[in-house]
Amino acid sequence: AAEDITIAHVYGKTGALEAYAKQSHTGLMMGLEYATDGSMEVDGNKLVVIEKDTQLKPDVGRAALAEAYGDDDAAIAVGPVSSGVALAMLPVAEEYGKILLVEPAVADSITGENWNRYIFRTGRNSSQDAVANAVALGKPGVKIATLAQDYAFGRDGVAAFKQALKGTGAELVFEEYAPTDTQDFTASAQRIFDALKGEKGRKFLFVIWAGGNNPIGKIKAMDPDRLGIEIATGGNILAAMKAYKALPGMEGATYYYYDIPKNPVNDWLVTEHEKRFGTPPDFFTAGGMAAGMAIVEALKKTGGSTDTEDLIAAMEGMEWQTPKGKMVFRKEDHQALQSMYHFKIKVDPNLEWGVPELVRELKIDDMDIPIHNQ
Amino acid sequence: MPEALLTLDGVHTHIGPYHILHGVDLEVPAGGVAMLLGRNGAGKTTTLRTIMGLWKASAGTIRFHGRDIAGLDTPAIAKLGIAFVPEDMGIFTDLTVQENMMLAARSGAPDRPRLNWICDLFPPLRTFWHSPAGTLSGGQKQMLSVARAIIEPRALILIDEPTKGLAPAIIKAMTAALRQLKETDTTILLVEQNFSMARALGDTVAVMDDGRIIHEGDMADLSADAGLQERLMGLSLEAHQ
Amino acid sequence: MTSEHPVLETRDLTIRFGGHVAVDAVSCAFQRGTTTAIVGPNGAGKTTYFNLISGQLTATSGKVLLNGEDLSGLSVAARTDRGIGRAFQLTNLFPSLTVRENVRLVAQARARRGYDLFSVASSHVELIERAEHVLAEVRLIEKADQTVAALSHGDQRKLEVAMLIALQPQVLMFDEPTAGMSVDEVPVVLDLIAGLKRDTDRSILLVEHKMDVIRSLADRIIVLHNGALVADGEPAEVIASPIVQQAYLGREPEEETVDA
Amino acid sequence: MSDERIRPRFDELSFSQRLGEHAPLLLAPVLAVLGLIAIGDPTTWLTLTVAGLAMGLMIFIMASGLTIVFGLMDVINFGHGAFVAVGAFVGVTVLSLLSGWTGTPDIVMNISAILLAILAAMIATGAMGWLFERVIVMPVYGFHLKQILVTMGGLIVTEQLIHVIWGPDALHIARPETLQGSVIVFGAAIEKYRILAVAVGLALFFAMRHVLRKTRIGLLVRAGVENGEMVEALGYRIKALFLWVFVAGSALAGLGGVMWGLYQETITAQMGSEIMVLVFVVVIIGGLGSVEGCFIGALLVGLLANYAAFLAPKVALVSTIALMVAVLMWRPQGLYPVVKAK
Amino acid sequence: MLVRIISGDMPRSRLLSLIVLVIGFSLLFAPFLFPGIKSLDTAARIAIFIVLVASYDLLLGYTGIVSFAHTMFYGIGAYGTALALDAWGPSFWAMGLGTLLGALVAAVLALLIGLFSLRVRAIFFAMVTLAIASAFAVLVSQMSAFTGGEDGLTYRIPRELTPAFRLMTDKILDVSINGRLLAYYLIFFCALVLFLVLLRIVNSPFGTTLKAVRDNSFRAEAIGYRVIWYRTGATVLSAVVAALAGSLLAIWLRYTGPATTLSMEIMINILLMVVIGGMGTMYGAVVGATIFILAQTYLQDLMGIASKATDGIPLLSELIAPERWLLWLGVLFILSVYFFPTGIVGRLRGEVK
Ligand SMILES: Nc1ncnc2c1ncn2[C@@H]1O[C@H](COP(=O)(O)OP(=O)(O)OP(=O)(O)O)[C@@H](O)[C@H]1O
Ligand SMILES: Nc1ncnc2c1ncn2[C@@H]1O[C@H](COP(=O)(O)OP(=O)(O)OP(=O)(O)O)[C@@H](O)[C@H]1O
Ligand SMILES: [Mg+2]
Ligand SMILES: [Mg+2]
Repeated sequence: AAEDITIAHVYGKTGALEAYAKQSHTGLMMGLEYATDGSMEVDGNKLVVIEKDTQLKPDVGRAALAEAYGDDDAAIAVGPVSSGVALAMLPVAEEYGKILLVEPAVADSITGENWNRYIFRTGRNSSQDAVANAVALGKPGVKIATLAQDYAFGRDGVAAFKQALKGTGAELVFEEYAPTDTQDFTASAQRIFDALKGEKGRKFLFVIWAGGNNPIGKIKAMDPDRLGIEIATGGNILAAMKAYKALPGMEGATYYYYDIPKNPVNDWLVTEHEKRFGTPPDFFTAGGMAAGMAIVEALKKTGGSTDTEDLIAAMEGMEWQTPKGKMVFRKEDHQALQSMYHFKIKVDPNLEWGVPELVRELKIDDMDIPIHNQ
Repeated sequence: MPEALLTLDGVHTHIGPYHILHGVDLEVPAGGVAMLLGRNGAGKTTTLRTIMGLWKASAGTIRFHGRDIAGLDTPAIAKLGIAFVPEDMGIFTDLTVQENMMLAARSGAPDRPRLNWICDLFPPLRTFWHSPAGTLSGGQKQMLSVARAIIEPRALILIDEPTKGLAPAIIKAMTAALRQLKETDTTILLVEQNFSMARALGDTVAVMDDGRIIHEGDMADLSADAGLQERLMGLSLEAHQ
Repeated sequence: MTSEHPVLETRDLTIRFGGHVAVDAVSCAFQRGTTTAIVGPNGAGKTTYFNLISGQLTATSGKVLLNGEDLSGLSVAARTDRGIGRAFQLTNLFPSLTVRENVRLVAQARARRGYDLFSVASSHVELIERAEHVLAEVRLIEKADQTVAALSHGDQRKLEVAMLIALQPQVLMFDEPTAGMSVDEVPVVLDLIAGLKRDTDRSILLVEHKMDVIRSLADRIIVLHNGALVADGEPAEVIASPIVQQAYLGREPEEETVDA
Repeated sequence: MSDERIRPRFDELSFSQRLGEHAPLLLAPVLAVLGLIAIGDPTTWLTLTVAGLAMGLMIFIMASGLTIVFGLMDVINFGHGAFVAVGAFVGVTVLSLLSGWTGTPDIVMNISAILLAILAAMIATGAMGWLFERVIVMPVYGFHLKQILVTMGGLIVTEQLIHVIWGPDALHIARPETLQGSVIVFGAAIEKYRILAVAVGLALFFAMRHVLRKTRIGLLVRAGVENGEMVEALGYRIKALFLWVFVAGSALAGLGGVMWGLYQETITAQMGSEIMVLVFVVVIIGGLGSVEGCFIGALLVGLLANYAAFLAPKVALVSTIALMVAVLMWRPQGLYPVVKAK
Repeated sequence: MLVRIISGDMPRSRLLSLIVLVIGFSLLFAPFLFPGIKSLDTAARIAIFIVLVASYDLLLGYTGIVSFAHTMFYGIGAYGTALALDAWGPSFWAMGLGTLLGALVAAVLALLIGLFSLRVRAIFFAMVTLAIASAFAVLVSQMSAFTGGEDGLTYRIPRELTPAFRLMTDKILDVSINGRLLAYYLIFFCALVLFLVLLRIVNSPFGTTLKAVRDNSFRAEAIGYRVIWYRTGATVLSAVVAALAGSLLAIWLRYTGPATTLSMEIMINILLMVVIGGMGTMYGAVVGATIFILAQTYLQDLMGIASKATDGIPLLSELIAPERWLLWLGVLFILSVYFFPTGIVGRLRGEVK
């Protein structure tokens, strides 16, 4: 008998990451739509999406997820935006024995030490970012300094980056950490400049920075070019990439930019998004869509069954198409792997943001993403 | 009797839920000193504050120069030429003595001779001219409070117990000063517990009890009539028990 | 307690504010069972002298002795505990509490009950009765349930006196207790202070500007002038002295010395 | 009667006592010298010092409104951060409308565009301040707790309205052409924008000092906070005065918002409230009601933050707080208290 | 008897008595009256917040001290329990010992803060506590190896308190009698006892002295009360109770992190609950916490309904979209201070400003 299948989107609709949340939700809905050809049904079972706001608070997130599983009888939950909330939510999935599809929270430990078998993740993790950037930048003779936020996210990121640099011939010469709420980066920049000043060869400052208060523009204003220092960083949402416009030639690696992956899903997404919202899809729209498509794919495999064990069996090792390209859930830690894109910033006067131009696609096999949950 | 400068007619005042003034009728003749006497809690302070607009009269009229001022707000009343020396002195403790005086001189820098006259009356003001007013002694604060009220010519000055805490020598000086003011056409409404000062200064007198005026007349009559004094004081004494 | 010491003594007590010497090396002893009036022009340093004794201000130099014990370095509360109590010139009460509660708190401090965490305050009936007794004495009992903020100025002065009486200290310092009190109330307070005088173990210090009050209560007058102690002696003799007549009462020497 | 009889006794103040009064003036230079000794390299020191001074002045610009509102009027206005944010958003909107003026490397055009943006921002935040004072603050004068709550409410509402009007995304703004990048002096990079910030900050400082010294506004506000009834009884309309002072404080926050927004280049609705703790700290270090103190406090904070972040980044996390605690231990009322704290 | 339990502190208003009774009754029978995960969670949160807010009222309303470090103590309690459970595994003794240690640390820290900084002016004390609290938050996020940093700690609690533990196989009134229910009642009764203890404290001679200290510390000192000790005493007591409330939260949530315990936002919410409820009344904490938590939890849902209803209207639907719930919470902040200048309790008792 056909039944409604409830999918709960539990994410930080309000709070500092509201902009990310909107994209994520739009993406999820478009993903479900695309994968079901607009019917929002899988094998005759209707997909019902309910939304819960974590307000970016871990306790609220936990309660909301428990409510979704317990009171609303959701089969699968998707979310949240922030890592802290995600980590708090993981045990709830285990307690209720239901699947939590993490998107787009990035902390490694979600599919690492805090992982349990009900957790899958379609979003990229910090290691993927770090490894991709290491692969993109790491050439023999290159000297790199890092600047990262002084808390777990930044330190983990640098550690993964450092690990990935090994064997590329590049050398990490200096690590600088600054508090998240730093207003003035002069001192940090000065320390980095002092460290790189004497080095020979190509010199990069690699910046790992999440959220607002991004230091790149401010460091650029201090004219690192005069010391031969280039700035590098990963991808970001379009609004943040407006700052990249001042940084033509900057290199890095990202997991999505609407103009980069060439595949039918992305073509559909870009056209539809332009049509409906008048803007191209952004960083987290693609992620949300990947999650939506993963759900439908899995349900198709189970024939509409929402039994958790069936779903886990279906999803482990599952391959499916997304706007980011082909993705696959790794068996060991349920982390989805995907191609990453090495880019170089170009300025297009018609666009408000700096445009990342594809230098090279880093295929799943090009990158050795460590497994942390053992 | 000269024409009245200030007339209260059936003034009632409520403070929150409490009914404090029960129909006060009072006349303050122009150019004289009117005394307002009465036991503690009689409503003298409340009367002055009501005139000043700091409490709102809930009924009745207050006429100043023939104009009803009961509805005006405090700054407007002050600008009509009424100065006020409150019971708690109301000095600004963070400001220096000089700054306190400057603010009281609304129309700009006060004129020199008048300032000298005031400082001669109250010598400590000169000594502590640049000290924060909060560090003055109790009596010095009282002097400052009165000094502020007379720094510029005003038509009417309301003074609430100016002599409390003052040394006898200063009381004398102040009595003399108020008498001089009276000669310059300033009308004074004075609340006082110090009967000898009242007798020395007052032209007319009103005695309050329980939110009402219970006696109104000439000061000379009251100070001559020991029986009346006895009756008013005795009455208030009994009423209190 | 040893009786060779005066109850209270100050030795070379001095305080300076910036450069201004407000109390200037005042040495004076106060005996048991006496009432001493302190007079002087406004700003002479009377209140400041009180503040130094009770500890609100710390002396620049000199000391305060209570029954021979040096009080230097002790906090206000500690001095109060040892028996120094005062009423304030500018009324200083607990405005949002009721009249009864104000006095009850004093009685509770006196009974050293403040740190009691687990009994219910209203069950200590003796303290409440003590408070009401004192309120009756100053004729404030019918206003016992009013909050202090709503009292008229004169009533607040009476409460100020009531609180000092409820504290029952060994040294009672009154700073112009009758200022702002109406003529009919003054005798009530005078009677109360006179009653305290009869208790011979205490010593009373009284700052007043009303000569008749001083005459009826004081056994001795000391005169402060610009911070210094300039006269000390029998009331009649001190009042007649030229310095009091001139600087304080503002009289030419030949003038009569009656009323104030 | 002899004269010394009437006059109270005054002793001479000792040299150290008089020095103590002016000691705060020396703090910033002393700190800079200590910084030079600790850092050693003069080029690095110059970069850090100039940047620190400019940062201090930008903080001062944002704090200037708060010194009036918090320092003088004794109103704890958590909404000040919202005014900063609104100022930034309005300013950025105006600048993006004037992109023709900002996109050319013509300094006159660039500066005019910024001035226009500042003007618009100040008008907008001033008007908002008017509304804020009438609706939110007026009923709670004198009650710190309630001020904290209602202004916090006002802050939330304003930030949300920014989301409604400008959308939830952060806005990005590029500085006008001539203010991008740095000039290199003795090998030290000095950002051009910071030079502008120094100029604006200094101009503001002297203007405020002048107004507060030469008019009675400062006196009236202080008197009004202590005893509003008495000020009214002296014939002044204290309510109107408070309103206008509040409006001025809000407009200054708008100015601070534009300057801060252009420095950050990315602006969010939360940008103001994020910097607020720092701004409060500066006002407290300076001493309530004192423009001079606030100025010195801001410079100290700016310099110390940079030196500490260079020498020992971990210490930088708490350097400002440590500075505040140290100052309060030395002078419990702040450097130059004009108003006694309650 | 009842009067004895509440230390003779009557609500002094018919309506208020009724409201307090209804709240108490609803919390006592919450699992049966309002079945569902969200409502039980809300009820537990209300119980915990009543204690937390009441402990803050002891400081703010009764002693007149504005402190921004209250959430720090709350956090210390929560982290005490959390770290113990994390390190020593899910046993009752770990839970108890962690709770005790948390309370102890809170007490010592409060004592130090009190003795060192209660001498400065009220407003500066507020700022000093703000500084200390933010330094503490920095410390917690820096020591991520130990505290889990920004991400916090997730841990297990004794099995008897989890849903997996079933007391009986049958359901009562359609509610399964499991460990979660047990956990709820543990929290409810601990909260009740803590509240009654606080009520006793504020009605004790000590508590009445605090009011004197609040009103006029200068005079309190002059009649022999050592003000600094009373203030410090109140700070320590309220810190200990806050820490215990934090432990309850840690047990209930099975997660502890900076966002749930140390954030400035929670501090402001506590402040608002005290003020809406009515400062210096204890019952205010009950009313304020209940109303605020209910609003915080259900406002967004309500707005969702309202915004559906007004879908067509352009600006209005934008303003009452569920994403904008904070906007209305802000409006609520302002209105509640407007309409309840003496708090709800003050209003019910007919007090005027
Ligand atoms: N704020 C207030 N709230 C309630 N009642 C008040 C308030 N202020 C004064 N009252 C009451 O009003 C009455 C009159 O007070 P008022 O201060 O006018 O007396 P007064 O004649 O000036 O007495 P005193 O000589 O003691 O100064 C008193 O009974 C007093 O208790
Ligand atoms: N905290 C202070 N700072 C500076 N000066 C002070 C301070 N306290 C008192 N003074 C000064 O000390 C002098 C003595 O003041 P005090 O209050 O002791 O006088 P008093 O004798 O009580 O006078 P009164 O009869 O007017 O109450 C005054 O000139 C006063 O200005
Ligand atoms: Mg009066
Ligand atoms: Mg005195």
